Amino acid sequence: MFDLDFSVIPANSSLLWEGMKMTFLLTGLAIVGGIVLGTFLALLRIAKVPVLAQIAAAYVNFFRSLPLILVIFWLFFLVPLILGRPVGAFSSVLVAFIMFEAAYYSEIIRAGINSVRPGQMAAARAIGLTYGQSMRYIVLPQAFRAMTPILLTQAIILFQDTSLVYVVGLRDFLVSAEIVANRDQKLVEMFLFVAVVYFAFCFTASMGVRFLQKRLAT
Amino acid sequence: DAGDSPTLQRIQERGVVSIGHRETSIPFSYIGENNEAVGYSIDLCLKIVEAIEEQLGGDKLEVRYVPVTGQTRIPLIANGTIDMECGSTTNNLTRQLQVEYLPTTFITGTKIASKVSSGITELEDMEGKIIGLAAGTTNEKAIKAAIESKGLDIKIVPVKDHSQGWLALETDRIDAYGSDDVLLYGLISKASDPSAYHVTGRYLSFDPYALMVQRNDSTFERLGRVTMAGLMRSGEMAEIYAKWFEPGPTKINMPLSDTLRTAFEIQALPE
Amino acid sequence: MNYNWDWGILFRDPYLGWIIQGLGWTLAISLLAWIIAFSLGSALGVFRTASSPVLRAFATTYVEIFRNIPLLVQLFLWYFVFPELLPDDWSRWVKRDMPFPALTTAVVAIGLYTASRVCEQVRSGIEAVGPGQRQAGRAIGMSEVQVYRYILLPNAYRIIIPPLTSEFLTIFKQSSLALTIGVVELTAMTRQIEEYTFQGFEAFTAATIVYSLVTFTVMAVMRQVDRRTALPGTFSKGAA
Amino acid sequence: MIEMKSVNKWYGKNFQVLKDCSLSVAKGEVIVVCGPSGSGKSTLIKTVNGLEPINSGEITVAGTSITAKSTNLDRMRSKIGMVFQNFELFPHMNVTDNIKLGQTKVLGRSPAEAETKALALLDRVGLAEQAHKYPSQLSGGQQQRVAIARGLAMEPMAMLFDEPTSALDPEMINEVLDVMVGLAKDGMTMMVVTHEMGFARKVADRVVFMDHGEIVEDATSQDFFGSPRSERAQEFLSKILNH
Amino acid sequence: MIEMKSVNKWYGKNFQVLKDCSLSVAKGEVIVVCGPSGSGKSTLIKTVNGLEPINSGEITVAGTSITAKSTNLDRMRSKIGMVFQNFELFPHMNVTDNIKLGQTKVLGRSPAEAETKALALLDRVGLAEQAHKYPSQLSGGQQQRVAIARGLAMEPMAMLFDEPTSALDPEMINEVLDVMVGLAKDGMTMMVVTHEMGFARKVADRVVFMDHGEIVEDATSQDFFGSPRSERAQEFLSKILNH
Ligand SMILES: Nc1ncnc2c1ncn2[C@@H]1O[C@H](COP(=O)(O)OP(=O)(O)OP(=O)(O)O)[C@@H](O)[C@H]1O
Ligand SMILES: Nc1ncnc2c1ncn2[C@@H]1O[C@H](COP(=O)(O)OP(=O)(O)OP(=O)(O)O)[C@@H](O)[C@H]1O
Ligand SMILES: [Mg+2]
Ligand SMILES: [Mg+2]
Repeated sequence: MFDLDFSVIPANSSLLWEGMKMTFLLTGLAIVGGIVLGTFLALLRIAKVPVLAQIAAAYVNFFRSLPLILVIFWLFFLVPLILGRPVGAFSSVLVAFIMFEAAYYSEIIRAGINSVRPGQMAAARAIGLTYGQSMRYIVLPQAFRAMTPILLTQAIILFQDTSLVYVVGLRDFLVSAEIVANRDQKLVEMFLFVAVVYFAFCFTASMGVRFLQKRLAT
Repeated sequence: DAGDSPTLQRIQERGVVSIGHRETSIPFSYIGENNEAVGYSIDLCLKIVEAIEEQLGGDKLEVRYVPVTGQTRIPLIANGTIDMECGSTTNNLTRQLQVEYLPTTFITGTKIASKVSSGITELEDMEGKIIGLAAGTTNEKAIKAAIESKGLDIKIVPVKDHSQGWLALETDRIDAYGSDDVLLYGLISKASDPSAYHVTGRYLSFDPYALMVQRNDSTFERLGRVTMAGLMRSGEMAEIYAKWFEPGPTKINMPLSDTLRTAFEIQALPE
Repeated sequence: MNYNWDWGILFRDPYLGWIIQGLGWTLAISLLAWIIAFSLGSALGVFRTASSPVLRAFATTYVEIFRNIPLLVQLFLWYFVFPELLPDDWSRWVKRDMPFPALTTAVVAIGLYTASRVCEQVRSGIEAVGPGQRQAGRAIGMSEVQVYRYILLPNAYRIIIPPLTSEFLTIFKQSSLALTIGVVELTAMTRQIEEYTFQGFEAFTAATIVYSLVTFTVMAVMRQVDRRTALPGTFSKGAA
Repeated sequence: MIEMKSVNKWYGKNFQVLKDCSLSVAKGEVIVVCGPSGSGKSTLIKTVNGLEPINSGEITVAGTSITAKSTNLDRMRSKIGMVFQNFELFPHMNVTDNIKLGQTKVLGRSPAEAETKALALLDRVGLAEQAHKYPSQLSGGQQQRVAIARGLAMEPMAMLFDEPTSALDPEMINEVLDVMVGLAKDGMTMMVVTHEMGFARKVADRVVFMDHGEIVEDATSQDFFGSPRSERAQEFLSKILNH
Repeated sequence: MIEMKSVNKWYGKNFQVLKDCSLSVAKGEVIVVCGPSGSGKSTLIKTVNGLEPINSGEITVAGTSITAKSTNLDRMRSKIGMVFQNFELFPHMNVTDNIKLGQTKVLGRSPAEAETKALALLDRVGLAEQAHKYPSQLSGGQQQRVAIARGLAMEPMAMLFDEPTSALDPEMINEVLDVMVGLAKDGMTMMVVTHEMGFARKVADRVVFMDHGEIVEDATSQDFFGSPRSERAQEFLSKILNH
């Protein structure tokens, strides 16, 4: 058994807190960006815009076929080359997360749009709303409502996935914890701590999801 | 002035020097108590930064620290995100296809660490036992070669990094852990009971550490060499060494070895 | 960019062999973990929808614990912490004598983690089949077990082929985390190539291509499965 | 055959779906249950074979208590056929297999025997030619007739119907009602939730009217459609017969 | 008011849903369309406001072609009300907002003006008190009446109904039919797909019978329910009137 010494946690609280802020910032921005881009991709596919729909489908399948870590890696090295100047790890990682998550979000949103009965679109068109208005006022609000639980579940996955930013040297919560763990040889303590913290956050969120699900069901 | 050096031109343009550092290479390059990069290699790099400032006309340059990993250090040097890598990278010929190395700043070699109680002192004592090696390191290459050439029956367990290797040793998953001796001393110094472990045996390989800079930039490379030679000549090198190793803030105690002293003397080229 | 490209490295000895070997380990982890995830996840999915409150609570607790801790952390805990909680003999066996300790741990850890996600898919599939089917089965006198066996599960699996495919692909991609406890699978192999040769871009390109190829193959196969298993007169959903 | 005594059932704490319902159906009798939407008709009929548990009261079918703990409910259910509003055929099996499943898995008949029986029943409901189709390839009326055959295959003592025609297109209602009329004529004990008053008039021995979980009226078919009856039933009848 | 000339429509290459359908509805006329399931009734009625595009033929409403490319279809649709089988109220908006949406977004009325109109219409369909409820809190019959009010809010030249009562519980059918009868009496031009023959008898000027995508019969209501008519229509009527 181990002699556990949890004093490393308060001793390194500022580093860990910085990491936690990074985790939340990345998760938040990636969710917003991913949903915006994902909705756009989903709409291209639903509306069957010729060629664009196929490009959107190819995009989604491509990104879903890659491990996130490789996407982060590639964008980190390629974005500066494409732009011809360094963009900083944070920006490149954010772009990677948004592009990657958008592929997943677009599938969720597409399913959400499809779950809205076609009659709703017909009814909206029948009172003279344009296709765009019908999407905006009728179909999308319902799709998002139906999809909220799954969108949140995906957000929890994303929250856990942010630790992959270690490949580009960013420090999220998990990476910070590993730095502390390695520096002070306190691996067991830190991993237990990380497990508890993630569990607390994710469990709270998933309770929230369930609460929402119940509310939305009525 | 920057002359024909792309690195210097880049630095001049932005007024920023980017230093690539490791996060847990103790005591060469790691995140210190105040959450900033510190270490022996970092101090050396800061000397080079001073030389760059002088070369470019004396204006103070901003130093930007970019964390790197084993996977990112080469691509980041190649695409110019960092101007030099200040870590604990072994200089070898294959790697010289991708980067240029400045003079050797430290010499270590592969050894094994084990529990004192295990009675292991050399690789040959490990017949039928298990050794842990960090995947992809030069130590792994060296020990595998030694095992093969002697025809030993030793099981190899790959580990992700040194701290996990050490944890595997502490929990008896492995009987010995092989790595650069300096890292092994560092690991022992952090153990809950340092007296229970020892580093033993002969060197199974020699690993000279050096700072890395971009290829095809002889002007900048020369600036680095001149700086390092100057440090060695003036004895400043030994002082910086003492600051980190005799014993350093990380409790490592490794007085300057004769081999390294000789290396400093040889590399202290005259003006 | 100041980089010495050498694509030949990927086809040179021993590196080509490493990539193939790495892919082999990756597939082995994925498939073995999938067997655990699928069977345990299915059982848990049944529990979550069963009439017994005890079974439901058990499955719910399992899901909440396993999916709310990052896999990376779980792997570490299984590998380094779990054996220390066992009696000495067992601990020693788990750490040293059991075949392929790291691989086995990775398979179990990834399998148990993914089971929590498979469980949720199976549950949603069963719920999608609808309460009417359950009642119809009970009404002709079948027991609860028979209703699951002959009616709910065969229909639920058909419905969830696409999301299950995604889960399998997630396992395939997440198997790379096994490298954190020293399993030298595909990603670890490419890193090793990079450490030995410093030809990182080539190595990562190889990994990217191999991962995509496998994924696209699985997607294509599953689309066929989905089509084959689709019931006459209904539409298949198109895998993944 | 079916006896319900003071049956009470709550959903949650505050909502009582069934209020002190008592009812008895003799062997060979056909009972129609009607009433406004949400009045508890489906719940009532599902308590008869234990698909919905009750909170108090007693239900016996052919002398066996449905509510006693010692009763093997699965066994009992196999002796009571049930037909649902939405057919609930098993979508992954063809028509014959739908009818065979209960016979082989519950009654333990051999596949061959079950097949013979299935084909005979399909013939009886006029669907001999659809034996190898899947439910989704049939019209609603055909599906409901298969569902009836599936129930009959278990050789039940009684059949329960929960709005068997309300999910059907108007042209298909009669083909299902015709099968049910045939069953009634053959002496099957039946309890039918339906709004088809033509059917009730033609074959029901008694009509039970429910409202807000109560059995408001339980009368012979003649009496029910004749003059004296409760206000609520009157109002309901006027609504559904008016057009 | 509504003119259809030789309308043809295919789904895919092989399946023709509408076969050379011609029909005209005069201003103020009420037309009932009936026929077996799958005969193309819904498709036919949806072509009138362009919800279903056609392959050949011509459709004009109040002199404006629906099929011409130059027509602003959205504009035209706002002038033709439509009521669906499943109500299709917007579930995320309350009843008033459902009725206001088209008025504000399409007709550009001010929210206050739209609100006044909405409340007036709710009053007309007998639902003044439900103005702030959400669709899911209403019974089917109430929802369908809101849907009618939503259509009327656009002050349409004509109203299309696609089986407006077939998803309703029997007791609620009349409350919807009553509203529709009121509309007809007020002189609204209406095209109604329905199987409610009582309604057809009472208010339809003409009855159109479809089968397999063809308009088999187009007769005055008296003639249709009187003696001479096609065999197919006869058979259909016997099926749906028999019980
Ligand atoms: N599982 C449940 N939980 C809570 N309330 C329920 C549940 N099932 C039914 N109810 C409620 O019980 C009441 C009676 O339901 P039931 O289905 O028996 O009515 P019904 O007379 O069959 O109506 P319908 O004609 O619409 O089928 C309704 O108000 C319904 O909302
Ligand atoms: N989008 C579509 N693609 C292919 N076939 C379709 C489509 N929509 C409808 N059909 C087919 O066209 C035929 C006519 O459909 P329609 O909905 O117009 O019939 P209907 O007379 O309204 O029937 P019901 O009484 O069942 O509503 C049916 O056979 C239907 O299966
Ligand atoms: Mg009911
Ligand atoms: Mg229709």
